[in-house]
Amino acid sequence: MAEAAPKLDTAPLLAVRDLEGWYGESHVLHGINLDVAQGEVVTLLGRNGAGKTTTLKAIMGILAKRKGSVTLNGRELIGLPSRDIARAGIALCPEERAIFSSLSVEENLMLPPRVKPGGLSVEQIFEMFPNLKERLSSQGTKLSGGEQQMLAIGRILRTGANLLLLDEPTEGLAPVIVQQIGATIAMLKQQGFTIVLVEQNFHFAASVADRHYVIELGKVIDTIPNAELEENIEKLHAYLGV
Amino acid sequence: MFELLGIAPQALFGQLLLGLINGSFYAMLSLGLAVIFGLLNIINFTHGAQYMMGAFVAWMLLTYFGLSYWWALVLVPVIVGASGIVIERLMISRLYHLDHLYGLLLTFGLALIIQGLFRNQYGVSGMPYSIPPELQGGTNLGFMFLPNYRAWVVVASVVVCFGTWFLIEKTRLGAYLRAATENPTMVGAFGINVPRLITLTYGFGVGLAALAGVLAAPIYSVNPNMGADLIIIVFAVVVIGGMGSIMGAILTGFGLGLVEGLARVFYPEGSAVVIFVIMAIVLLIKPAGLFGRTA
Amino acid sequence: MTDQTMSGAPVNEKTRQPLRVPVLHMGIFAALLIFFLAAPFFLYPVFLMKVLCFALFACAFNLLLGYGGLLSFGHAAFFGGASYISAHAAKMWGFTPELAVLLGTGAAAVLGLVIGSLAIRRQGIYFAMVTLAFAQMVFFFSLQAPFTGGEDGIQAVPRNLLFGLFDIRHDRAFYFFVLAICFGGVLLIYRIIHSPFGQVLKAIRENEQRSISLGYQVNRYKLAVFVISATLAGTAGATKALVFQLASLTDVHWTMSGEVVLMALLGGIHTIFGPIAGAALIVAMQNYFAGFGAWVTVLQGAIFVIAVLLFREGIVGVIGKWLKKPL
Amino acid sequence: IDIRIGVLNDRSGIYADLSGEGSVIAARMAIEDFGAADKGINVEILSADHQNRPDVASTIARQWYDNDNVDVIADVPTSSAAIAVHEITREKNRVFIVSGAASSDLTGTMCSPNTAHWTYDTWALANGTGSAMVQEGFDSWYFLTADYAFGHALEADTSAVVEASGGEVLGTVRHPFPGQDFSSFLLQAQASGAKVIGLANAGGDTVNAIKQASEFGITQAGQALAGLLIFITDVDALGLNDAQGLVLTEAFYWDLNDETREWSERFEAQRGAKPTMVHAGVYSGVLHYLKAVEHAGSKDAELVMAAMRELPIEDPVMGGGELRIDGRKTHDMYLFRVKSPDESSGPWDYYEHLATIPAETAFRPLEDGGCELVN
Amino acid sequence: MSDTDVILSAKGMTKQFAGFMAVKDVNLDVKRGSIHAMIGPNGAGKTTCFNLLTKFLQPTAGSISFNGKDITTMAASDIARLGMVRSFQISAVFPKLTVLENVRVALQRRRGGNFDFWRSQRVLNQFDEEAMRRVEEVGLTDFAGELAGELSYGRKRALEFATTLALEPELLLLDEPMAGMAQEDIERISALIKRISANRTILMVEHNLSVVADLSDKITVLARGQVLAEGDYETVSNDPRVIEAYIGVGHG
Ligand SMILES: Nc1ncnc2c1ncn2[C@@H]1O[C@H](COP(=O)(O)OP(=O)(O)OP(=O)(O)O)[C@@H](O)[C@H]1O
Ligand SMILES: Nc1ncnc2c1ncn2[C@@H]1O[C@H](COP(=O)(O)OP(=O)(O)OP(=O)(O)O)[C@@H](O)[C@H]1O
Ligand SMILES: [Mg+2]
Ligand SMILES: [Mg+2]
Repeated sequence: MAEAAPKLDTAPLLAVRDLEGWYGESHVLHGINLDVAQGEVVTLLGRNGAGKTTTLKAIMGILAKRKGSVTLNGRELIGLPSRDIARAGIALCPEERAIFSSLSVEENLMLPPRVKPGGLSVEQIFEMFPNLKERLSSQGTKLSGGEQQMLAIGRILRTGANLLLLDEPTEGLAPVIVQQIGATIAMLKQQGFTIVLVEQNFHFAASVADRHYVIELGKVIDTIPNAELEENIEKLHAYLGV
Repeated sequence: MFELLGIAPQALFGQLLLGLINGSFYAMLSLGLAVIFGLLNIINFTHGAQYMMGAFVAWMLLTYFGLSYWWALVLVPVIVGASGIVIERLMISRLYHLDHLYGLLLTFGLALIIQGLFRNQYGVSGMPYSIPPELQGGTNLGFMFLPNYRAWVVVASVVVCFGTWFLIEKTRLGAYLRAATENPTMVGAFGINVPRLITLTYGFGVGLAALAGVLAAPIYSVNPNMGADLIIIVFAVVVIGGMGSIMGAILTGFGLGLVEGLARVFYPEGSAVVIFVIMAIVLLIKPAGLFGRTA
Repeated sequence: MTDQTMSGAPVNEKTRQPLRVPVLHMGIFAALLIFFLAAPFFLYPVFLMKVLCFALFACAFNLLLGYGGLLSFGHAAFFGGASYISAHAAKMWGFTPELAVLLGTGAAAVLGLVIGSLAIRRQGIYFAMVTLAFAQMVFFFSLQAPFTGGEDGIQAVPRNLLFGLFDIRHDRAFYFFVLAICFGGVLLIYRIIHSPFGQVLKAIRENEQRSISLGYQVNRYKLAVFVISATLAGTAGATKALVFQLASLTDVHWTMSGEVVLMALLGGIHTIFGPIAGAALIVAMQNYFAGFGAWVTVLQGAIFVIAVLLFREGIVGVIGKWLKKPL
Repeated sequence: IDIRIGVLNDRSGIYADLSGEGSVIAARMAIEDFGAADKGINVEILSADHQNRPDVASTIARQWYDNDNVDVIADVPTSSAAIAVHEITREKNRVFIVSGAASSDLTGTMCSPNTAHWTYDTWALANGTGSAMVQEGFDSWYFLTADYAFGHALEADTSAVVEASGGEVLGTVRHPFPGQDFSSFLLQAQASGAKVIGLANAGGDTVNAIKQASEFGITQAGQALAGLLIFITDVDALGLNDAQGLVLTEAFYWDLNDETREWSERFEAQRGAKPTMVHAGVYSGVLHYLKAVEHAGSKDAELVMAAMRELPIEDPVMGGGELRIDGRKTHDMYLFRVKSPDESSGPWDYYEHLATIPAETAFRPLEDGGCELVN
Repeated sequence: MSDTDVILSAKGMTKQFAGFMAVKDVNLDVKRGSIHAMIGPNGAGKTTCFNLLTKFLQPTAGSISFNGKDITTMAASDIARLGMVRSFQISAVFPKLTVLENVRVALQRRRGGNFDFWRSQRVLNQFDEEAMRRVEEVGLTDFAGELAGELSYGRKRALEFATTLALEPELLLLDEPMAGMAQEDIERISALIKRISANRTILMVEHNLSVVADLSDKITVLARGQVLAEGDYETVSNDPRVIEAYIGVGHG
């Protein structure tokens, strides 16, 4: 199974080894292995229920039962509560966005505490997402879906976390907004953020990622560098059942 | 002399003022209840018992340790709040993943236990607790004699209520709390210690009840049943205000105190039901309560 | 209990299996009936009658909670309200027992209709609070209304001739009258749960929005079950008033609403027989621990806490789990 | 003869202090003082808590009579509970000695040949406080009445006495029961300008009302407060600071004479507190009951009740008196004023004796009660 | 267009939430027998429109008619009785009822009142046969006795269709039936929708443009609560306003 983890030139920022995870009694992750280098964008692809979201949750420490190893810069994170993992510099933008309806847009944006130096300033965030600036005082969940997604991404950029876990940031969004988010991811990569992206929409994934992990039944079954995507497209279609 | 429905306006002012004073207690108790409900989604049936504990602990501090009212004002919310924290850690925290009704049932059981224990220990005749010397006496306002202590109760309650409102609605800490209510997992994933936050919130709500108990001790009979009947009225206040709405609880608390005050003058027999009648009307017209958000 | 002839219908293995459960239930009902028929000859009949009345009350309450998904914290209003009406009718108007019970039951139905039509507009905790508030209004009314005797209640309620013919003043004779009412009531509740109406209720409890989208007028069903529950709670209260020859404020006080919740919870709210067991236990406890004074409340509170924390399925629920059969 | 006495009262609620375990002690003292063992009468005491609930009281009473062969039930505070026991006692033909309950209906419209109402009743309290205060010049009254049957009865009884004694009733305000805050009602009472504010309520309501009257300076401003149903335990709970000046009627006070002091000391040694009039009544009632059993040589309810009426009543605690045909037991009643903290010499030194109401006039005249046993 | 052609029609439909216009003066005509799609950017008011049409929300202004009958002020449950049934975005089954019972709940509605609490539920056995047929239709025969809550997502979806179809609705409203589905499921459900559309009308909200292109006869594009464009896929997808507001320049 270790063969699924590719050799990287430098020591990986995030290394996941034999990660297993459960929901109550049901065993969902069966040994995930990932390596992500500083400044990379990798995606996790896979069918519904393959365990992509669960992988991100397990890394973030919000899956109640998990085992294996997750290291960030060599520091073991498994066993820590999620608040300590957050403080180590990882941030999750969840599938359902989790915008708080009892908080204003501004409060939502300012909610996550700074965990490290080096986060973006509020000004920089507004530059990236001008829509947010106009709607600062309105209720968080009154924003449109796309704006909520921007808010969800924006608020974790402030914290200084440099490893971002983005779970289907394009789901349910209008195509026009999907393009906007693609541009944002490219910009973040430029600024030195490391990103793990879960996607259904693999056209989109291809346009932003360096590398793709394919997950099936809770295991990584293949790794495809973006550069070699063309050659592997048939294989990928088979994996995804397209 | 100008009379309104047979009542001199001066007397009416007096009665309104008294209503406001009672409203202070409603406001403070329903505030604590609303804080706990709003942030933990638990209907805290133990609230009345905790109010009673507040008064009793004040009495104990005085009787066993000779600590005065002013000490009680500071210490009691902390002590009773701490007992609330223990309850939250040991029991309530196990119920968050269940239907909220279980929280209601658990706290109902706890209220029975606490009240029963105090009854066994101290009987029900009540304990004497005097107004602190600094606040004895009163001021003649022309239309009524206002005991200094009652004036103090209103001031203290207004300060506490609006302080709490500010804390929850306007500060960063409050934002954490509100966010944690909606989605504790996510807030934890931002690096915040949510269980501690929730525990402290419960402690805080209980502390508010205890503080109301201390304020009540010098003017109401300090006995194990003092909270049992009040709690139902306070529930009604919270329902009218809109459950979970902090401002709703405060304003409705004071407002209903006033309404009840009027009822005591014009229709004293009905003054106990007037709150429930208002509740029925409000629910007919605005099912979510006066200040509640519709789900 | 055999499968009705459904000519040619493809009956799946799995759909046939639950048919055995009714047989089990009928067996339990029969056993209960035999027990209660024999019991007055070796147990104190007044105690047994109290158990029966509360068993019906708890079952009626649980019809709403366990099968309608609605926690009422104001069921004392129906129980107590009906007990006042039937006591008054028997004492002041000389109603025969069956008419007095009927009148109390009817009054509870009307009260249930009034309170229910307001309360069902809200759900969950809100519903509980609203029913509590209305029950509180009924309490204050009972305290002040001239015919209820305030604190004293209506005392020395006579047990008139049954149907104007039979003398049932003696406890043991009266017992069989009470047994008939309460047992009949519980059987009716059982039938309601397993009726087409019960099936719709179950669907509503499971997914209200979906039921609406299928065209069910959800609020009417909720109101109907509320009224039925209130009505049968009223039957229990009206009967109890004749048993103890007394209607008092205790029966309308909110602690009575709490007590019936405790009975259902302790026995198991998703069971048929749980409330009966819960009622029997609580009544026995109150009777035999009466000497412990305030410790009775402490004990009740402790049972509440333990039931919520450790066995939410209740006694019968736990047994049912062992047997892998719904009880 | 084997006798079983059931002491049924409030062990945990509002009347636990004034009856409760103390009544059991008082009953036991009566048995010892009577010397039952020496006289071949074997007496056993049962006790239970009725939680001030008529339904509980009736359940226990039935069970005692049906299953436990109890011959006499004693005490039973709370009128509703007492009425329940009263009815069942009549039905089962046993004996009921009421000490704790107040309702004068027990010997009026509801009277029964099986019940002896021993210590006090609403009429006696109203009469004692009402007439004595009017005689002292407190002739205009305003009532604070608990809004339920009991409060109304107390108010009606007292108004009648006040008016009969030449005073006048200026008004009344009915407060919800139970109440918490009475200040609004007190202000209405104050505004009426009446000389006396009569508290036609009981228990926690009375205590709260008195506490708040003191807070609003009502007594300092010259109005008097009259408690129509208040016991020494309530005064103890309030503290003299708040209770001072209150006028009330009782059937017993520990510090009346040497005999009461001696008895009370014995009681206090077991109970840890001075006895109330309810305790005294239980003692006196049980003692007299045992004398009657001895006299009749039987525990048959009819014979014993007859003997109780026939024998003169005399004991060190409540003095002399008689048991009337309607079930009313008569004795002297006393009017007291609560001392100020300065006047009191220590714990339980609470009352200043104002007047004694002789047994003949202390209770409702036989013919006024509407009891059908009186012909 | 004649009335018989239009099964559902909304005129000037408007919904205002506390000062915010979610749906503004929308006119909509759904042709009988067609598959009509509603698309639009997030927050355009699509779900709100659905809620208005099925009376889960009350419009602030405007009128709605179904089969020529004004239903503007009717209750949600009555709408379903008229033959206009909606599905929900998240699995809307009765989790603690078996698959067969789920379908039976829909069939049972034909009995009328169903308030007969004194009757045994065995009277419902009359529906078993038909329910079984419905279950078979969506390929769930093997699961008929299973609790619905224990089914996988795709099968829950299928069950929901079976339940909905049991009511034999004339008009079916589907809210994002493909949301969160993987490619293979999308194809299966598309086929199912196509099959059931044979003799009824379907109105659906969907973000997946290829599904929309594949299935729909007509498309209404909503933006900011208003109708932006209307027509077949060809027309709509080439409309520059739609491209700007919804599709984006980089698409396909
Ligand atoms: N809360 C839960 N409880 C139990 N099982 C769950 C839960 N959440 C997910 N699962 C199961 O875990 C498996 C993996 O789910 P996960 O959400 O990680 O899939 P995914 O790859 O993110 O799929 P999707 O593309 O649908 O988001 C699935 O089989 C799913 O049914
Ligand atoms: N109950 C409500 N109160 C206030 N505003 C609401 C309410 N429901 C919806 N809205 C607002 O109405 C607008 C339209 O919402 P709607 O859910 O109809 O959008 P949609 O077109 O379905 O979007 P999406 O494609 O993201 O699901 C949004 O801006 C939303 O915030
Ligand atoms: Mg996922
Ligand atoms: Mg939508």
